[in-house]
Amino acid sequence: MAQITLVEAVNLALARAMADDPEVIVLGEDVGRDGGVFRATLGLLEKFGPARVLDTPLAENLIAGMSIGMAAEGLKPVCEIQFSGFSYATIDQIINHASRMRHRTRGRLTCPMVLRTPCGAGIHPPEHHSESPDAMFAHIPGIRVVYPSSPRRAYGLLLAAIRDPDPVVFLEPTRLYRLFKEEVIDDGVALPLDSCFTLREGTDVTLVTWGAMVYETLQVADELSAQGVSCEVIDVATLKIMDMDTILASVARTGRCVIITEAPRHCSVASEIAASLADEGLLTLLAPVARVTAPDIIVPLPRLEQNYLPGRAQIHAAIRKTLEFA
Amino acid sequence: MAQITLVEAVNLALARAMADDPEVIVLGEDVGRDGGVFRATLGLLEKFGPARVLDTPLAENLIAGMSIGMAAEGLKPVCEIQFSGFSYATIDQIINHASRMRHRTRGRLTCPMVLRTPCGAGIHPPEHHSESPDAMFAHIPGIRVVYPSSPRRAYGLLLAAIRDPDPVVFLEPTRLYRLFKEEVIDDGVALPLDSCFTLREGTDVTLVTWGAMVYETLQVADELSAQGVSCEVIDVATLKIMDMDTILASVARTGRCVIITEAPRHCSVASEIAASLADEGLLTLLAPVARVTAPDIIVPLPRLEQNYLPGRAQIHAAIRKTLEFA
Amino acid sequence: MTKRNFPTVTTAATFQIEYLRYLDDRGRAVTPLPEFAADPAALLRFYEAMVLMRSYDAKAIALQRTGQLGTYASMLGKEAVDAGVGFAMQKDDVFLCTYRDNGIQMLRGVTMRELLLYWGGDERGSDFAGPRRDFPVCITIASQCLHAVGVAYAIKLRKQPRVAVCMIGDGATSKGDFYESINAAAAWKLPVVFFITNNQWAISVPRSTQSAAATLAQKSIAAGMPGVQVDGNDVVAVHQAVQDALARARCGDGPTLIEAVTYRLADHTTADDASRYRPPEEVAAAWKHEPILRLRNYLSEAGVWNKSREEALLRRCNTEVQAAAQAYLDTPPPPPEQMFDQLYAVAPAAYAAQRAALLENAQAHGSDHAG
Amino acid sequence: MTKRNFPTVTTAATFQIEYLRYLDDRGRAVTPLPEFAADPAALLRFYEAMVLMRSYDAKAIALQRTGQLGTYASMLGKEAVDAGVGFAMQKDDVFLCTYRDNGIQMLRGVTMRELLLYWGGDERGSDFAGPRRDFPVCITIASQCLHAVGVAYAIKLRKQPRVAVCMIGDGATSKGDFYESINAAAAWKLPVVFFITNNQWAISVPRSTQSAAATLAQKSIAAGMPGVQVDGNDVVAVHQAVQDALARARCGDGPTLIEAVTYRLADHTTADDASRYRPPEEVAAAWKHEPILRLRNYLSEAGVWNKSREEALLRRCNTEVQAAAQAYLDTPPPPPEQMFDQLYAVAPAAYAAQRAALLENAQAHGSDHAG
Ligand SMILES: Cc1ncc(C[n+]2csc(CCOP(=O)(O)OP(=O)(O)O)c2C)c(N)n1
Ligand SMILES: Cc1ncc(C[n+]2csc(CCOP(=O)(O)OP(=O)(O)O)c2C)c(N)n1
Ligand SMILES: [Mg+2]
Ligand SMILES: [Mg+2]
Repeated sequence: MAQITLVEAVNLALARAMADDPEVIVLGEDVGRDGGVFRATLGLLEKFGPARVLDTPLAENLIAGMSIGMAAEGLKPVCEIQFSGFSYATIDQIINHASRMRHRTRGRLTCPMVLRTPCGAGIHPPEHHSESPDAMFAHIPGIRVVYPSSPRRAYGLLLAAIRDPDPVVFLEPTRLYRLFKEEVIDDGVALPLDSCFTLREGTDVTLVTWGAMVYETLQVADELSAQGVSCEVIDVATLKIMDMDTILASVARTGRCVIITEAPRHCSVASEIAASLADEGLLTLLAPVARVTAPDIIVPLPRLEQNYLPGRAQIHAAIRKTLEFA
Repeated sequence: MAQITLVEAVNLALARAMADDPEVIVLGEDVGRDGGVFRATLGLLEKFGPARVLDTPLAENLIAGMSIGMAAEGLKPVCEIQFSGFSYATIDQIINHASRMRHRTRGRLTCPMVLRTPCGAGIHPPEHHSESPDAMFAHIPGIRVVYPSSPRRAYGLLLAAIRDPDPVVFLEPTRLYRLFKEEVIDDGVALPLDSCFTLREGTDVTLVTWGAMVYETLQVADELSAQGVSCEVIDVATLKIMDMDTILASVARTGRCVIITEAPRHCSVASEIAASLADEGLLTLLAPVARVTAPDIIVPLPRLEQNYLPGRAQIHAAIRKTLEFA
Repeated sequence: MTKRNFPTVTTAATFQIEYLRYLDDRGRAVTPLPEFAADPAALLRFYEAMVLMRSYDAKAIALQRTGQLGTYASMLGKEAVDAGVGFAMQKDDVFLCTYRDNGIQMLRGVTMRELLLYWGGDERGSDFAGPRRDFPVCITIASQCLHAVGVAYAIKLRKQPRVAVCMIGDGATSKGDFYESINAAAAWKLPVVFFITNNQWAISVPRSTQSAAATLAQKSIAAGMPGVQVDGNDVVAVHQAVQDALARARCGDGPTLIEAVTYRLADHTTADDASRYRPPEEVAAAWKHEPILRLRNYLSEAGVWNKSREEALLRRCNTEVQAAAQAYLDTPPPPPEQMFDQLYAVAPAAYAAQRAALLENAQAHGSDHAG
Repeated sequence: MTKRNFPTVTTAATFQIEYLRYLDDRGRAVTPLPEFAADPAALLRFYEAMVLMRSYDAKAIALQRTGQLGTYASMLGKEAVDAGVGFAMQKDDVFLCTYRDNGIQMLRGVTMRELLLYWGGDERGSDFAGPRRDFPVCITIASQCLHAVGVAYAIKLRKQPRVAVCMIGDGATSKGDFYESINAAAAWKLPVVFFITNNQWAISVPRSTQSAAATLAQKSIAAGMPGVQVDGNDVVAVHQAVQDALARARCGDGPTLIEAVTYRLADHTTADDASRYRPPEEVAAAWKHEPILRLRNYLSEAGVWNKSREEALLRRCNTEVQAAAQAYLDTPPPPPEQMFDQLYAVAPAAYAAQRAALLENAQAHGSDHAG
């Protein structure tokens, strides 16, 4: 029962899925000998051989498209897109084919694939390495979008994603890859998709978040708890198909909600949650629904990165404002 | 002063922009001799020659990417993507390059391009010809997304988009291309971007919509007016950068809001508007914010299309429910 | 590329693209026919299939013109491609097609009723009973090439003697998907055949606008795979090239690119009017090369075909096609709930309300939007 | 492709890819040098530039290792490419580069301070003062090829005597963007040169995994454009090939594809550890072909170079590089408001609140997120 990082948990889940099911194939750029630029696929080539762990030519559209072909033939491809800034080139295949293979053939052909990609800002990398495309993927009908925020959830949700008979985009918070460790039991037990995780119960305000921002949100909840403020913290985890019921039920109890994401605000997943609250949760709201998001601008290069990403101060400020609302 | 259709208005604006400015270039598949599959570029080849009206090889990624190159050299490319279902292949170039050329070079190079594409369902076409990618584009920082809903607005907004020094994605409602005519004066006068158009003033409920659904929304407003219900109808028109002030001001007066879009609901532009109301407009709301949208499913082939697209009945029902809310 | 002629300029590689043809425009063998066609009677099934395709095609257009079918893409003029490919494939090969390859689908066991259902706007047309692992018609140009790579990879991984066959048009050769696919397929030596139906037009855009390449077959050189150009109106050449390519693929020798040169005798689709952009003389000239007359001439000359057999065939085709059309027209529309129930393996609880609202509205109002 | 040998198989097209090299590994001319290099002294500026590049490269890595620079991609081993290309281009040509082409950027007038600013995570590094129409470094592999097509189209439309030069790596040749671009550029006969630096590796993926093509230069055949392979460690060959291609482009003869065969002597970037995936012997062997020693040997042999000149050069380079590094380090960070103010031509009123909030927070708290 080891303490491992999030990226190690991803690696563990991949190894477990490949050992359990010979149809699981890992493919992508540098996933073989190199073990992936983040080492998420470390050791898989050695364990499962080059036919099941394949370095592809450098082409994201190819990686997504050939995964669809593999999946239609009954394999379970788990492809890696090296950084989410390069995942935009897969959207065409995901929306025009992966998402609708089952629907357009009335279930004759299906698409049990997983597209994994590191996601989000905060690691001071070059351009295009800090993108947050979660809302763009979450808008696509017919797929699932999963975004774990801890080693344990990464392990359990990735297993669930791989076993799911439909396509899943699996976003991994780069910033959390090695930020902290957690005990993960390699028991092959998946966690449920389409479900929020309530990480902390509270009565004063509901904090809704996912991905790397879960980290700061929990910190803030801790800090506020010392000041006597009781925060409920919900990790959305599956951004599509979203478990809005848990969020609505929480806000029905607390009456206040702050949604935290590091993606740009306009048409974001945060907007979706706030919109549902404005409809189905309106009567329970005691204060405006606050969104703490990145601004609607381009992720800057590292020298300004710290000014771009929302941090604890913004979360604190939003909670304070929400709580002070009479 | 002719009565013309929306697609004729697009054509008129293109001809006017090309006549006014020799840097304006039209490119795309079948835009030359054929005049575009919807005839939006009819006659331009004859008037402006093959160097400025160019049929490209069949490659949407190329069309978007080369437009960026042209724009960086100071041309004003207006490219056509034949159907918005093929525009997904341009997202990579739009988000990774068009949107940030100015920002990443601190204004040294810019990207004054327009990407036009017919959009939306309702014309009983083959697969992939009925897509509504408005939310995906609207999420992208650094660009504008414009979606006219009448011949006059198509003319004025397209001129504005072409003259704008930054990239604009210009979505054209296929279903309205020839549905009705309007008087359009070819005076070269642009309409303002980043502004809603209040098409009808009213006091009981604010109906917010854009694109083809403006048509049904206005019809419903007419019908309800006969029943003594006064609807304010707002055409958002520019989905990014959005004029939320006009919407907030309207809802501040009516207290009720129904948002109507034909795109799938999850993380849609409708969600963005509802989210802003849940924050900045909460105190003015007398009823939950209703979204009338397509469901979160794949656009079906024509035989079920009529069951997919939201229509007047759904708008009526949503308004009724909103008004009945006490 | 240089005009100088230094001895330093050595040759790194040389390449050659071959052209294959057996029957000329008038149906005369310009060379001994290959083994499969040594007996002229062996070509009768090709001929009959091609005539049936043309009947089906005419009926589909008629249905569209009378408002009983959606937009339809005619295969007029490419029947030799369809018969040549269709008869070469094995049942458990995997076929990935465009909207213009209905003829091959027919030979693979997709019924004409199913094809018409698809064109009639019903997804169930892609849930065909015959070749269950074949892909549905691909509308987004060239994107199926990538799927073919994945299919072929799965086949190779499982060491099966199957081959993926992927059809595209001349226009499709401009798209990155195509190049990424042939490049990857050759790098992995996958069992796949890429088949370009070069019908000279991509809607209104002529072949010359797509590429400066002298042949489309030579695009194979970029991938390091064999490529060949064939007369696409000569069913013998098409069939031979595909047989060769399939054999290569099946014995582990990897992919092949075939370019078949033919002509789109019809409008692009029923939504198109080709007279807007191409001269009638060009079309008239192209009719002289069309594949069916050519084969009929050969068979008649060989003594295995005559007028009465022709008439009987046409009657048979007509009956079959009419029956399929009627069966199509008699098919009730799909239940609207399939839009939800076939989206995911298990219909998500989170969408129950959306589903209920859609069904209720479908019953109460049906369509009331304009257009 | 067929094993049979029917007379029907005629040849549709033949192609040839040439290989260019003047100086061998030891710097001996294997053939008379071309005109520009007839006088050995003419090669001195190439040599000096290459040595400066290597100094700059070493400094950048040192800065990164000491936490004073972000992730950096070394150009070690490709100095002949950079000098060969950089000296061939005209000032008003347009350069579209990858992250590994800093050497060419230097020759085009981008200062080392600006380059370091970019690698240091500051967009102002791409607002360089020299070649104002050159593109910023392109990170998303091969996507700049499409921009080069657009740039070249604009140049051709305006009938200017300029050329776009687009650099890519061997890995980039697998991406659709590359093929779409060369195909379109040839179809329109555009003034553009595509230059592949084949350094054998794309991070950990070897050239052989990218493609079964015997050469990368032959990918030009798919587009119907001339292609040539050169010894990428021989600055004379690189320069000659680029000069030829530029001349062709400038006089309206269209695009060229050049493949320069070299080797990535360093890790992929400072974030990479190449010893994980490639054997030290391979790297050691590659050092025997490296471009700088080869050229020094030639120049020494020709009597235009010696030890004291070498030492003086190294001193000069060191001074220049140190000064540039200091100027970089002395540059205060960009004002945060540029994130908003440089997003659109006019900062949108709708974002005023977001902008104010960001600036307020930047002042009050700075970074307080983890990682
Ligand atoms: C990606 C994409 N872009 C554009 C279209 C619209 N479109 C449909 S068919 C066609 C031309 C295809 O030409 P070609 O590949 O030669 O096939 P053909 O129709 O001649 O059989 C175009 C542009 C499409 N279906 N998909
Ligand atoms: C579209 C895209 N995919 C993936 C990456 C990540 N990546 C950066 S460099 C690189 C390898 C590039 O290899 P090559 O083209 O040979 O250039 P080299 O680094 O060898 O100069 C990869 C995969 C990227 N930057 N862009
Ligand atoms: Mg064609
Ligand atoms: Mg390389």
